[in-house]
Amino acid sequence: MAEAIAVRVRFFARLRELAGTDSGALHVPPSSNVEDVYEALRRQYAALPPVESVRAALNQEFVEWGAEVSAGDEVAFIPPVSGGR
Amino acid sequence: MAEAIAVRVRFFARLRELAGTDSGALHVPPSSNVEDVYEALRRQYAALPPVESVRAALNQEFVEWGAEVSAGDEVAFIPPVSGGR
Amino acid sequence: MRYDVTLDRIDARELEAVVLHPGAGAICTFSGIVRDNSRGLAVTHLDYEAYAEMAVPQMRKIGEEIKQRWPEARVAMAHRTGHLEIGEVSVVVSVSCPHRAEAFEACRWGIDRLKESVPIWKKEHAADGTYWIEGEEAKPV
Amino acid sequence: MRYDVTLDRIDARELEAVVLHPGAGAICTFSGIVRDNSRGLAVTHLDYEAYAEMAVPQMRKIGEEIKQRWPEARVAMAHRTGHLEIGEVSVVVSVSCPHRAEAFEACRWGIDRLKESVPIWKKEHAADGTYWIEGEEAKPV
Repeated sequence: MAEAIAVRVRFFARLRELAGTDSGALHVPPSSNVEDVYEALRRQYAALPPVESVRAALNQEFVEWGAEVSAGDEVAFIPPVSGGR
Repeated sequence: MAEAIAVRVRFFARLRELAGTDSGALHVPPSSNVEDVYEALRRQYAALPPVESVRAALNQEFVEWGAEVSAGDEVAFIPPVSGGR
Repeated sequence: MRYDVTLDRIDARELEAVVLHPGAGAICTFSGIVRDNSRGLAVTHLDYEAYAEMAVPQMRKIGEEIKQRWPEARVAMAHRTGHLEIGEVSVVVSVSCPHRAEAFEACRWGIDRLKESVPIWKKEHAADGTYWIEGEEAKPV
Repeated sequence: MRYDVTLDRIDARELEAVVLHPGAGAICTFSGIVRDNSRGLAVTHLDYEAYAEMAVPQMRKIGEEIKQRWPEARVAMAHRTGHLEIGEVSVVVSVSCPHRAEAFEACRWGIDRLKESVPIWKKEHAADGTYWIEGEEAKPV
């Protein structure tokens, strides 16, 4: 099996408070996607909500959950933005 | 015949330049309307354009040409306002 | 509420301060600016002339119409007169509302009404002469 | 063009100066203000948090989308973060265009897009507690 790759993860707003941290490093298997990263984080930070109420950004761009990560990527987990009228 | 009534007239913008003055006093027969006032002024200031391209205001309110004037009224003759996009 | 016809430079922030209040979540401010071209011609400057005794009450009437349509709106309007250079502000309409949709709609409605019903005229000094602008028409002086 | 996420007070006139140019006849400026109430409850103050490294590029992307739809538009946007009191300006979008219809439309489009796609979050300190506002939902802290 190929070596694990390291990504940087970031949490914002309510997710930051639920995780208890604003960032971290994580090692995941090659060809992992953003959802794999999030599910690994949920095992580490049990208070994180299910994927349905979260959006993901990869290197500062919104992505679908299937987007594959590479070594050195920044993966951010983002609650719905405030919107408002 | 009843006595003539005095009204104050005012011209603005292009009408002011065509009349060569910004205001004046005019005596008109009782029960005259705004159009009568304007037609009397056109005899005095020949360069004034026909009534079709002018709006009238009586005491600072837009009025129809049939509006009757009273002594002491201010009657203003107004080109289309600048509008613009 | 504030309605001004003035020879002085208009400060949009002053109008915004008039409409600001603790229930306002949105302010939409429109500024009309002297452009360097009109009808395909270069413009050098403008002169605005107002029937001020009527223009201010007409603005107030527009403000009241806005309050009828958008009861939570607060409104301020100012129009400058006299000589204006390219880039100078000729007119400002500022509207506050609790939410942004109404702030945009009420402000847009206010400037549209102002342009059609407030007795203020524009004399355009263009490359090929001087014109009074009357609605869609430009009439040479 | 200018896109800021800042802890400092936003000066809408500075953004307007950025979009002003000799071909601009109309500037529409939207300001979002901290209101004293939300969801029927009194609000005492707000905190805004941004993913700044992403928020600024997202704003720039919105500016580019505006330029595609309204090629003559010029755009500036700023969002404040940190602690905001009632009446303070949280966000400003300013757009200039030759004519007013496009200025209103482009500005409205800009703030709508900003509210849905720029990663900035609002924590509302209300009479009955503190909430993260997520879209239409308010989630207690």
